[in-house]
Amino acid sequence: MSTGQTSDGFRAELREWLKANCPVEMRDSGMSEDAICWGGRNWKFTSTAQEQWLNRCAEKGYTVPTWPKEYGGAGLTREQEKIFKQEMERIGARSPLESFGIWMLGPALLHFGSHDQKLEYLPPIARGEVRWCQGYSEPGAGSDLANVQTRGEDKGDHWLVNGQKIWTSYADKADQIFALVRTDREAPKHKGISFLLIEMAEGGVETRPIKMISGISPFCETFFTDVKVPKHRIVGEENRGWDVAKYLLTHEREMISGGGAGLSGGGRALGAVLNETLDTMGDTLRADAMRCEIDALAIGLTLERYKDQAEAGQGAGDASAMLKYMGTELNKRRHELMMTAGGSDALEWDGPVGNRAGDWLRTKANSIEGGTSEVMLSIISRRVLGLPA
Amino acid sequence: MSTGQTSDGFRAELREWLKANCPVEMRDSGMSEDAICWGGRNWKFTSTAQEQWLNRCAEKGYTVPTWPKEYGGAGLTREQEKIFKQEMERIGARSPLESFGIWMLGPALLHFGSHDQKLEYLPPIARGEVRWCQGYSEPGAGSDLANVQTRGEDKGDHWLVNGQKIWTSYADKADQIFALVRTDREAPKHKGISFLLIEMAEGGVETRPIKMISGISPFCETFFTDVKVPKHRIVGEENRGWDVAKYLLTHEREMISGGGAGLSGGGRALGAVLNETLDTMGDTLRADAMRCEIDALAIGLTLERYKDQAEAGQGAGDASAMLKYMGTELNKRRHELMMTAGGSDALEWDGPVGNRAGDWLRTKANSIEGGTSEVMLSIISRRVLGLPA
Amino acid sequence: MSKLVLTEEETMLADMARGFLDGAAPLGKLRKMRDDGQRGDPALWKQMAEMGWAGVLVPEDAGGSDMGFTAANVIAQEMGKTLAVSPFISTAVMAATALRQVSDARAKQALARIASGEVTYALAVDEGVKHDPDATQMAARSDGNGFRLSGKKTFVVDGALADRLLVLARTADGLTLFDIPADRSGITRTASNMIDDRDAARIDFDDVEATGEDVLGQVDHAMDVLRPALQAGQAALAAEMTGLAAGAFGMTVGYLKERKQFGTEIGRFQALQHRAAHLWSETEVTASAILNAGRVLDETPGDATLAVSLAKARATATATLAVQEGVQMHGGIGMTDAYDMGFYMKRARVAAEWLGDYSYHAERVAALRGF
Amino acid sequence: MSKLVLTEEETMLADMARGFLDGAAPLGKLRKMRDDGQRGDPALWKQMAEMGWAGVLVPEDAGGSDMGFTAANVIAQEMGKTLAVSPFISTAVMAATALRQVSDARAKQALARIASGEVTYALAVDEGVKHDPDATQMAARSDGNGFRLSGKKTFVVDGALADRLLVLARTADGLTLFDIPADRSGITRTASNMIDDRDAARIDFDDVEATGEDVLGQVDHAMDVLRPALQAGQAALAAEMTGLAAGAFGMTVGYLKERKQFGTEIGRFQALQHRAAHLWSETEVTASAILNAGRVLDETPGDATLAVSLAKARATATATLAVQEGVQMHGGIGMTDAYDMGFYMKRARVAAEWLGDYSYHAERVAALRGF
Repeated sequence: MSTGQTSDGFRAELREWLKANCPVEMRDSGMSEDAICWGGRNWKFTSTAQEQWLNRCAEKGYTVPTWPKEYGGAGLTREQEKIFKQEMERIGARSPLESFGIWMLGPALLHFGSHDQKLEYLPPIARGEVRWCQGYSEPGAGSDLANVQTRGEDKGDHWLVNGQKIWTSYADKADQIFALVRTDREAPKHKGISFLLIEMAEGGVETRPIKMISGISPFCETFFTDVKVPKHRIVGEENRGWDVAKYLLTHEREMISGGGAGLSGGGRALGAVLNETLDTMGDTLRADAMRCEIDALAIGLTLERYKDQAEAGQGAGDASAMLKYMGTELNKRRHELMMTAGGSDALEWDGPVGNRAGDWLRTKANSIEGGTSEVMLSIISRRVLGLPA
Repeated sequence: MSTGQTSDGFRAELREWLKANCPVEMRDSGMSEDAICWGGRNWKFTSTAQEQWLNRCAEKGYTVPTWPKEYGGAGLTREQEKIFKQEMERIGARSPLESFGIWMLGPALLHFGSHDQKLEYLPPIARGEVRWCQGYSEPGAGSDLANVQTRGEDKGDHWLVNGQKIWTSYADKADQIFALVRTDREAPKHKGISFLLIEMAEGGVETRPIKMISGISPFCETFFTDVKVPKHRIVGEENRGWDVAKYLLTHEREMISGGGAGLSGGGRALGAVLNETLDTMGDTLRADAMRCEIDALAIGLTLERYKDQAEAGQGAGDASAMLKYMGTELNKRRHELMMTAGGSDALEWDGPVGNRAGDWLRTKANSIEGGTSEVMLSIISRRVLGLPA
Repeated sequence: MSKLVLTEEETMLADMARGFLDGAAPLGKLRKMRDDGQRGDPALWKQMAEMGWAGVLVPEDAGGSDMGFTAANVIAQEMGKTLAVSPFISTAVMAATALRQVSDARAKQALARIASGEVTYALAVDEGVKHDPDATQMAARSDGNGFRLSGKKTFVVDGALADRLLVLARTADGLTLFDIPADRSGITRTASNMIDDRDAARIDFDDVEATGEDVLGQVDHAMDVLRPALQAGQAALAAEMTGLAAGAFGMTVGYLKERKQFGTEIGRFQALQHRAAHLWSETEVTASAILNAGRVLDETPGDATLAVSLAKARATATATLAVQEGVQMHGGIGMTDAYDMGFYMKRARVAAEWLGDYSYHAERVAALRGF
Repeated sequence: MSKLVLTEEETMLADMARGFLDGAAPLGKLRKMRDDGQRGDPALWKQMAEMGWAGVLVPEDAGGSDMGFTAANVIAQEMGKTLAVSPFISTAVMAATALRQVSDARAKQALARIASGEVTYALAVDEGVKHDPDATQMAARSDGNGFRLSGKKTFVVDGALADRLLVLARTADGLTLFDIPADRSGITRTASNMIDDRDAARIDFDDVEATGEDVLGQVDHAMDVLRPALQAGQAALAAEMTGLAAGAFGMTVGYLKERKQFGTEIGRFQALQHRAAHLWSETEVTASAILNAGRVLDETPGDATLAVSLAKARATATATLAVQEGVQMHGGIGMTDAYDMGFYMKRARVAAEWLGDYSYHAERVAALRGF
C-alpha cells in the first residue's frame, strides 16, 4: 500500500549495511520469547550471533534509531525510521534489543530528564547494558493507578522507600526500576507522587514472580523495605511524578496498541496461518478472519496517521486511549482466530504450532495492562467526547 | 425438532374443522399489514373471506384459543394450543384476528379484572367487535414509564382526565384506550397511578398519527381534554394501576420477544430469502446468517422453556426482560441480513421484494418500545443478578 | 506516500465545503426535496459546479480544478454529514475518472462539460441485486460499424435524471463501455422509489443503437476505463459514508448531553458512554482508511484495490453501526420521520449496497491478503 | 416432546451431583491434579461409578442406571461448573452409546464393565486438527478373518489413560469402528501436554491386529454406531460447557459485587452491569438449547442432528464469551495462575474444539435449515 519513494540514498546505504552486518541467524523474524534480546547486566546471550547483532546495531545507534546520536541513537527522521523498519522486515531481521528502557523510560527521560540524566541513563539503555522495569501498579489499586501507597520518606539527601508494587514485568531480571512513590501524603491523590529511579540491587528490594495463566511468569511482585533512594534519582519535579506517569502511560498505550495492528511481523501471521487451514476452514472462521484483517489494516493506518499527525504537531493526547483500546481488542480477536485455525494442534503447550496457546493467553492481558479497555473508553467518553462524568 | 405426540384426537378434529372452515383465500400466511384483520367498530373487511374466517373462528373461540369459554375463548390447554398453532401453520392459515385487546388488555383483565368486567370487555375483544389501544408513554418520559403526568381529577362518580399520551399504536383506529392516569399527585411516583379504560369517542379525546421513518404511521399522539371516565372503568384498585402496568409490560415483553424467535412464519423467511441469493451471497453474509439462525432457534426454545416453566408454576418474573432483550435484538439482526440478502431490490419502497425496507425499519423500534434494551439490561442486572444500583 | 494528515489546502477545502453545505444543503434540505416530490436538486449542482466541485477531477486544460482524489473524498465526506444530494459521485468522480482514462478530443470535451456542470452522468453497470460488473449479461451486438444494445440495468444511481449514461455491455470478446445520451431511442428509464429519497432507476435497453464513437476506451476492454472509475467512486462513497457516520454520531452525542431521563442526562450512563466511545473509535479508524484510499488513488492508482476495498468495507460497517446506535440511543424520537436520524439510516443502507457491499469488498481484501 | 423443564427427578439429580462435586471435585481439585503431575483421577471416577454415573446410559440389565441423555447432560453440566475431571463423556456417554447400538453379548458385557467403572474408553476418531470423521484416512486392511490397522490418530481425549479405544478406520467399502484394548501390540500412545491439564493423546497404530470380534457394529458401517455416540458426546460436552459458563459467570458476578475501585463496588458501573446482563441472557438461551438436545436424544434420537449441533454451537459461543468477560472483568488477578478463572478459559478452549468447533456445527445447522 506504500511505495516509499523518498530517501533512496539512505535506503541503499542501510541495505548494504544490513547485508554486511546482520548475522544469518538473526534473520528469521523470531518473535518468540527466546528469540528476544533483553540485555542488562546479567544478560546471557543465546548465541554469538545475538551478541554480535546487538553490538553492531548499538554502534550505529540502531537499537534506538530515532534517539539523538549523543544519547546512543541514530538520529533518524520519521521517514528514515519507516525505511529502517521496512528494510529490517525485508530481510526478516530480528530486533537487536527490546527493553522497557527503550519503550518507556527512554521517552520519559527524553521529555522530562535533565541533560545529565539523559547522558547517564540513555546510552546504557541503547547499548543493552542496563535493563529497566516498571513500578506503577499496586495490589488492590487496579485501574486506579494514582492510588499509590508506596511511600518515600524525606531523609534529607535521600528518600526512604517502603511499599509494594505489582505487575512489575521482568522485575526479577531487571537492574533498575522506575517507580511511582508517594512523597507527600497530605496532598491530593495526584499531587503527592514522585517518579523515582531505584537500583534493584539496593538492599531492601525483593521480587517474586507471579505465575500467569499462560504458564509463564513475566510479571512480578516487588517489595521495598527501607530502600534508600538518593535525591538526584528523580525524573521531573518532586511531587509532580504523575505528569511523567501520564506521559508514559500515553506512550505505553500507543506501544501496546501497535501489537495488534497487523502491519508488522505479527500481522502476517494470521494470513499465513489461515492459508495453512484453508481446506478445513468453515465460513464463520473465514468471515471472522476477513473482518479481523480489515480492522487490522485500518488500525495500522490509524497508527500511521497519528504518528504523522504528531509529527505535524498535532498530538493525539487523550485520543491515544482509542489506539490502545482498538489495538488490544483487535489483538485478542486475532489470537482467538489463530487458535481456531490451529484446531487441536494449538491446544498443546509447545505443540506442533509452537507456543500459540501461550501467546493467545498472553493477549488477554493486553486489554488490562496499561489501562483497561474500560478505562480507555471512559477516557474517550469524558475527555474526547465531553460526556458528563 | 418437535413431534407432538399428544392429543391426537384434538388434532384430528381440528384438522377437519380447519379443512371445512378456513377459506382458501386465508391460507397464504400473509404477514403484511394489509393481510391482518384488526377488527373494531369501524373495521372494513378486506374480503368476504376475511369476515367469514373471523366469524367462524370467533364462534369456536379460536381467536383467543386459551381464554376461558365463558369469555369468548376455546379454553384450550397449552398442549392443545401448540397443536392449534401447528395445524394453523400447516395449512398456512392467517391469524383470524390480531389486537391489543387480545395481546394486552385481555391478559390484564383475566388477571386483575372483576367477573363483571371480564364479561363486559372480553367477548367483544374475542369477536373483534371492539378495538383497543394502549396509553402508557408520555412525551419526555421515555423509558421512565412511571413518570405519568396525565392526571385524573376525582369528581365523585368519575375522573376528569387531562393530559397527553404518545406512541399510542393505532389510536386513530381504536374504539377504546387503556391508559395510565395519575389519580394521586401527592403519592410517590409509582403509587398514584390508576389503570383506566377510556372510550375514544368520548368528547375530549383527540389523536394525531406520528409518521415513522419506515414511512408508515402506526403510532399516534393522543390528547385528553376534560374527558370524563366513569369510576367503574378502572382495572385493579385506585392508585394501584402500576401493578397492572407492570404485569402488562412483562406480558408485552414476552410478546415482542417472540417476534424474533424464528420458529414462526417470520423465522422461515430468512432461510427462504437466503436461498434466493445463495449464488451471490458472500461468506460474511452466510456466516452472519448461520449465527442468526442458531440464535433464533435457541431463543425460540427459550420462549418454549419459559412457557413450560410458567405452566409448571415457575413464573419468569424479571427474567422476561431477557426474552424481550434477546428477541428484539435478534429480530433487528435478522432484518439487517434480509436487507443485505435483498441487495438493491430491497432498497425500494414496495419494490420487487415487497415492503422489506419498511419491515426492516420497523424492527428498529422493537428494542425501544415496551422498554428499551438498556432498561431490560438494567432490570436483569439489578433484579436478576442482584448487582448494586 | 504523502502523509496521512490533511494538507493545509485540503483542510481549507474541507472548511469551505462545510461552510457552503451548512448554508446551501443543510440536513433539512433532503427532507424538503422529498416532501416536494423531487429526487435531485439541479440548482444545487450548478452552485457546486461554480465552486469547482464538478471539475474536481477534470484536468485544468479542460476547465477543471484537478484537485485529485483526496480532495474529492474531502468534499464527499462533508456531503455525507449533511446528506447533501447531488450527482457528485456519479458524474464528477466516476464519469470524470473514466473519461480521463481516454485521451481523445471527445473525452476532453465531455470532461469540460462535466466541469461546467452542463452535463450529468450515471453508470449503468449492474443487472442483479448485487454489484458485479463481471456478471454483465447485457449484449452489445455488432451491427455494421456500430452496435445494438439490448438488456436491463438496475440500481442505476442518478439514472433517472442523468443526461448521459456510461453503459457496460458484453461484446464479442469481452466487456465494452458506451457513453451515450440517456434519451437515445430505445432507452426506457423507470425511476425507482428509493428509501434514501434519491435518484436511481431501472433502465431497459431495447435495441439501442451505438456507434463506434460512443465506445469509451477500447472495445472489449471496458475494465481499463471502468475499474479506475469504480474505485474512485467506491472511495468517494466510503468518504461520504464516513461523513454520514460522523453526522449521525454528532447528533447522537449531542442528544446524550442534553436529554434527561430518570432525573439526569442520559450521557451520564456509563453503558451509553462506553458505546459512544466505541463508536467514536470506529469512526476514527475508518477515517484513516478513507484518507489512505485518497492518497493511494492520487499516488499509485494502479495499485489501489486494497486501499479502496478496505475503505469501503470499513465505511460500510462504521456507518451501519453509527445509524443503529444513533436510532437506539435516541429512543422513540429517533424512529419518527420528524427527526433527521432516519434519513441517515436510510442513506447508509443504500450507500452500503452501492458499488459493492461489505462482503464484496471483504472478499477483495482477503484475496489480496492471501486467503 | 417432554417439556423443557427439568422433572423433579432431574432436579434432584442435579442437586445431588452438585453436592457431590462440591465435596469430591471442587474447583481446586484440577489445580492440585495438575500440580501433582496427574492427568486424570481414577479414584474420583470410581466414586462417580458408585453413584451410578458411569452407567447413566447403560441398560439396567447390564448393571446401569439407564437414566437417559437429559440426565447425562445434567451431570455433565454440574461437572462443568467445578471443572471436575473424569472420562465421563468419553466412556459413560460416547462409548456406552456406541455399545448400546449393538445388541450382542459382548456389547452387553462391555456395557456392564463401563457401568461398574472397571473399564474406561477413549474415541480415536480424528486425524487432522479439526473434527472430521468423514476425512478418516487410517487404513484397516483386510487380513484373513481380521484386519491390520495402520495410521495416526490425534486429539484422542482421555486417550493416554483409557483402557480401551474405539478406533475409526477405513475398510474396503466404508468406515469401520473397532473396539480394542489400548495396550494391544503396535499401539503407541503419546500423551499431549494439553492446556486444560487433562488427558489427551496422539496415537500411532503400526500394523495393529484386529479380529472380526473387535468390530463394533457392521463392517463398513461405522457411522450407524458412531453417529449416535458422537451426538450424545456433543450434547454432553455442550452441557459441560454451559456449566462451565455458569461457573465462570458466577465467579465474575461475585467479583463485581465485592471488588472496589475508585471507591465503589465495580458492579455499580453500568457498562459492566449491562455486559453481565447480556452474558447472563446468553447463558439462559444456551441452557434451553442444552435441555432441548437432551430431550430430543431421549425421545427422537434418529432426528437429533439439528438439536445437538445447535446446542454445541451455542455452548461454544457462550462459554467463550463467559471466560473472556470473566478474565477481562477480573482485571489482572484473572490472568494469574493463582486464581481459578484461567482454568475455565483453558478448558473452554479445548472443549470448543473437541467434537466439532462452532463452524462445524453451524454448517450442520445451516444445511438442515436449508442454506
